[in-house]
Amino acid sequence: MDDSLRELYQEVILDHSRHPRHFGPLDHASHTGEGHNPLCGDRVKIYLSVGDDGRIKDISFEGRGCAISQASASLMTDMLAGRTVAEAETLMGGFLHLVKGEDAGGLDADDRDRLNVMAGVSAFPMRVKCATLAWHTMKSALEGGVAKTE
Amino acid sequence: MDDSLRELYQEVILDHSRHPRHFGPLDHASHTGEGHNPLCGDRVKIYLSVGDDGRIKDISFEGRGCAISQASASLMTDMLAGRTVAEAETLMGGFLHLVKGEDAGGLDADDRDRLNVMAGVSAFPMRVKCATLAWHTMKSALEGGVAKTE
Amino acid sequence: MMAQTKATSPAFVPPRGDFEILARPVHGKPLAYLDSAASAQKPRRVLEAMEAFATSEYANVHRGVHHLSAVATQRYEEARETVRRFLGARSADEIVFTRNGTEAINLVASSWLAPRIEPGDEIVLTVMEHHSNIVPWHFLRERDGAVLRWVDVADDGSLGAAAVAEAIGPRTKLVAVTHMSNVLGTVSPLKAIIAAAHARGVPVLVDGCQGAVHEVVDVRELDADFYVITGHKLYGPTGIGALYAKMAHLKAMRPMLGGGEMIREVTRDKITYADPPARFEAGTPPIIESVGLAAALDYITAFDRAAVKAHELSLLSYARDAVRPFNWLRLVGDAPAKGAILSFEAEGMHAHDLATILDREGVAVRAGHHCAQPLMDRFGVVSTTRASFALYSTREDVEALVAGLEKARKILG
Amino acid sequence: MMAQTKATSPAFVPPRGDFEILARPVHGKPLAYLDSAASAQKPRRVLEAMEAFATSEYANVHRGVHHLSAVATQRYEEARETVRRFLGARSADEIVFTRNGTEAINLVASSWLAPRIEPGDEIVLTVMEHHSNIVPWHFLRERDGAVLRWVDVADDGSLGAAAVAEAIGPRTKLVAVTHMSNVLGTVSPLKAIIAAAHARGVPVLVDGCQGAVHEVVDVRELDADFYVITGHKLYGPTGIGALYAKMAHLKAMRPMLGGGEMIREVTRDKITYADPPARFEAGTPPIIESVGLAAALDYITAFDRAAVKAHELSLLSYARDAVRPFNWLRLVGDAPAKGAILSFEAEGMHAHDLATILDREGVAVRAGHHCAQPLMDRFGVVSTTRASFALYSTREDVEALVAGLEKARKILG
Ligand SMILES: Cc1ncc(COP(=O)(O)O)c(C=O)c1O
Ligand SMILES: Cc1ncc(COP(=O)(O)O)c(C=O)c1O
Repeated sequence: MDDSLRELYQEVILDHSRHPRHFGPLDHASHTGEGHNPLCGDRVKIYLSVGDDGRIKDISFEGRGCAISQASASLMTDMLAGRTVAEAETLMGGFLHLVKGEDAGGLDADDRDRLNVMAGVSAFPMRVKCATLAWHTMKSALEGGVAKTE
Repeated sequence: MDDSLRELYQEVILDHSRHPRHFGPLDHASHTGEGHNPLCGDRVKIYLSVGDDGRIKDISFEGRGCAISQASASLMTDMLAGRTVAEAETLMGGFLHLVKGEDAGGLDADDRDRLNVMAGVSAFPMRVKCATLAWHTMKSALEGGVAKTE
Repeated sequence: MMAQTKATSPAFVPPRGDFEILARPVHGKPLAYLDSAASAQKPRRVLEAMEAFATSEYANVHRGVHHLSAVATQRYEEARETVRRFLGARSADEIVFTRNGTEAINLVASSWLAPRIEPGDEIVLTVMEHHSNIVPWHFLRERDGAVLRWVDVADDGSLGAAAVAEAIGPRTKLVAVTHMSNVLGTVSPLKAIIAAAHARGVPVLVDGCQGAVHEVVDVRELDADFYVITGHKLYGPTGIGALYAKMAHLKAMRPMLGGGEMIREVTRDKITYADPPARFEAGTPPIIESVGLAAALDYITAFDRAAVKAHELSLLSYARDAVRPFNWLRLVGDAPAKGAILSFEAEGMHAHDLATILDREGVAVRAGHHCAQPLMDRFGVVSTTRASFALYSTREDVEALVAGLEKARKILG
Repeated sequence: MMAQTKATSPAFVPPRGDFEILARPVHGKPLAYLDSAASAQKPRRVLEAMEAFATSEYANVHRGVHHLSAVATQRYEEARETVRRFLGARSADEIVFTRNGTEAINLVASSWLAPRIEPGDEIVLTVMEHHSNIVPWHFLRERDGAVLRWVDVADDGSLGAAAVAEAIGPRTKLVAVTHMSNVLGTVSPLKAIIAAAHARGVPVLVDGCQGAVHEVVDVRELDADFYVITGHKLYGPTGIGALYAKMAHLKAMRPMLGGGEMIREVTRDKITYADPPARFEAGTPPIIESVGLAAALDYITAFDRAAVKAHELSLLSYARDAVRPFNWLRLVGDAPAKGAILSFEAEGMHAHDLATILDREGVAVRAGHHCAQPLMDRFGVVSTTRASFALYSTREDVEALVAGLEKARKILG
């Protein structure tokens, strides 16, 4: 099998997509956002509960979509719980670089390693949007309270 | 000079276009028609006075346009005065064949000779409409009383 | 299954050599281009016709007296005649060139139907329409108060003429129906639909963007009021489509776009319009593309079209048989009257993941909603994977698809 | 005059070899193609770019996951970026591909202006506009009660910014002005016009179908709200044009055509639209043509554009000098700010007769109203004869024209 395919659909990704973490709605979310990829019809909804200290107390997602978009959402929620909003944005910046095959600079080694399972997407330009959907939606949720993005 | 050009712009044509016969409006016209070639903006107006016997008592035209359209209108009015409406239609049929380079069949020799001065148009497909404008206008005048054509 | 490849000598030999692109490997694998329903590849002679025209006969059309302009005008009008012949229209004046099939449908919606819509008037359409045959009617709903009446298809994707007829009511102003679904492959019973609509005095627009590729069309025999084609699916260039409409309809239509070519006279305060088809062709038309489209139609009609269709359908049934053992695969659309399109859902595999894996095997399929969201809703799916066949498709293409599906199942399943 | 031919070594050498068609005789004479304002010929590399794309990278765009679709999408979006760069726009998302320049103007008229027009609102335009920048506004007059306010040009064809500014009133909703007249050659004082309009809060649409061919455009420096180009006059293919619009305007525009690609979501009862530019590109776009247009813009910008312009203007002045002794010839349009277009009336010679005779000498000129009837009325003529110059034009072309005029005078004069 093609190496880039193997990297794209590595076990961690498939596991996230088959058994998504933090799946389902969140009661008492302080922020929600909806994302939609009009090309494939995929959707994701992000729920966030942000404390007064600017820390993400809880985060979850709902949606349907391809393995990449589901795994990305699952991974993201897994990594963001407990972080500050500022940290979330830094992570997102790094992630966006990573999936475009650029250097993820500025992330600490552990975060980089965890995000790195998605790096295989960079060999599949048509799939980058699948990987970033959840992140963009998370960002617009934080910015707009309730937002729509694509 | 190119032979087909010489034939197109032969003396008779230029003379008709410079000194058009039957030019000007007709009082008491029984039929009038207006023709317009949207490609070049040329226009022609045909006046006919048709008697109860179906004979064209008088005919005239007004308009502005290229040498071909003016000469054709002038020649037409010259030839139609005194004819019956049925004869006019036969002449027109022959003329339409002639300018497309087809056999004018069914015309008598004298008419064919007179119309033949316009035959050179057949070598210039883009100019056929110039030659036929007056005739189509005459026809629509006869059919519609007052008509517009192009 | 692989053993069947050389089974019988086919009646129709796919003219692979005419399509250079098909011989180019993708990701190091032979290309199995199974996305012709999205857009067909172009045979060499279409490209050559355009190039020859551009290098020896090109000029703008209609407005010029000089030689090149006369020749270009002649070629453009010959192309119109070629389309007329292809569709069986009465007169070339009933053919309007557009930018694609979508524009042709919009032209009918905005220039013919919009001025005739009173709030509450109805447009009948089917759930299997492409967005291009949905959105223009939604505009009339949004802007003019039209009501959309949707006709369902059966679970196998069949469309019944009776279902369409039933949807037609006293306020129906138009029936808009596809000749062939770009997802299900379903071929509509056009004659019966048109007869039923006409019996109620309702005109019918046929979206032939897919249908005209695979079926022989005769708009007069069908008695279609409007029939739409798009160049790029007919092995022709992008940038061109065409609307056939009965002359009486065209005469009753106001222009949609204003500009050069479509006027009779313009003054500061007044404007009059040219007769059809010029009235609907504002500005410089797709001249080079018209030459390419004519070459494409000549290319298609030079084949025995029944043999082409049989060839395509034989690939469809070859594929259908091959995937039958895959109990994790569900076909979407399996109507008896069906063209060479295979859409399916694969359990546990999202269409995009599947298409990505297939692509690495050189197999080009389409994944998504195929611009047919209402149909996706109807079948309760978000997207499907679609393989579509053309005259150049082969059994090897099908085999690559099937092998790719098995691989994908291993990776994702 | 003929002696001047080899006078000085020109700064710019017309790349005749790139244009095969120019070497083909017409009626046995060398072709002097002086009709580039109607449509330019296409250099070899434009045709090659399209052919290479069609034979190795073609598929439909946007909707596909597979390799060819990804490559085709990339090429299409690269073309958009090339247009952005050519026009100096901020973002490629401000570029909408259309079927030609005419459609681009109609898009602004129907999607931006129409919903903003109250009866009595005014649109300011000049008498030298092409029908494509007149008829769309006439539609708004006919359908929405807009009032057209016409700005005259001076007798030499000059357009004064002050005259435009004066026509702008409290009810003016848009100024529509050509960058360069296709009949007079007049180049409009765009910066002053746009500044004056903006001072009154009025947006400006610039018809750059001619202007962008000969002038370097920077829409940000001009601060144009809308700027329109058409592919075939820019040495590119037919079937494609483009609208530049400020993003704020695009965002405020409803779609004109509905179909595939331009939607976000479609259900049976509801529809939402994609963001610009997709919102305005319904159906399969001119994909192959976009590649050709990008190649054409690359071709143009690879030259020293100032040198090209100087070359074209030197031909204009060469021609002007050569016809000066012909007292039977009257130039129409002789403004100080003028591009390489020579329009004239010849005493006793109708433009069509003249063009026919010139054609037999191999000289291709345009005769007629040039889709500018209000301008014809303004100058009291029915039609003019027009010679227009391009980067491939030569002094020999001018000499053939002049000799042809002398012949025509002998035949008709
Ligand atoms: C000034 C001007 N505007 C607009 C147009 C229309 O361009 P197109 O016919 O390509 O739409 C033309 C060309 O005919 C033109 O010269
Ligand atoms: C059934 C059907 N109708 C209409 C269209 C629209 O054609 P185009 O995108 O060429 O306008 C398509 C193709 O996408 C189609 O498959």
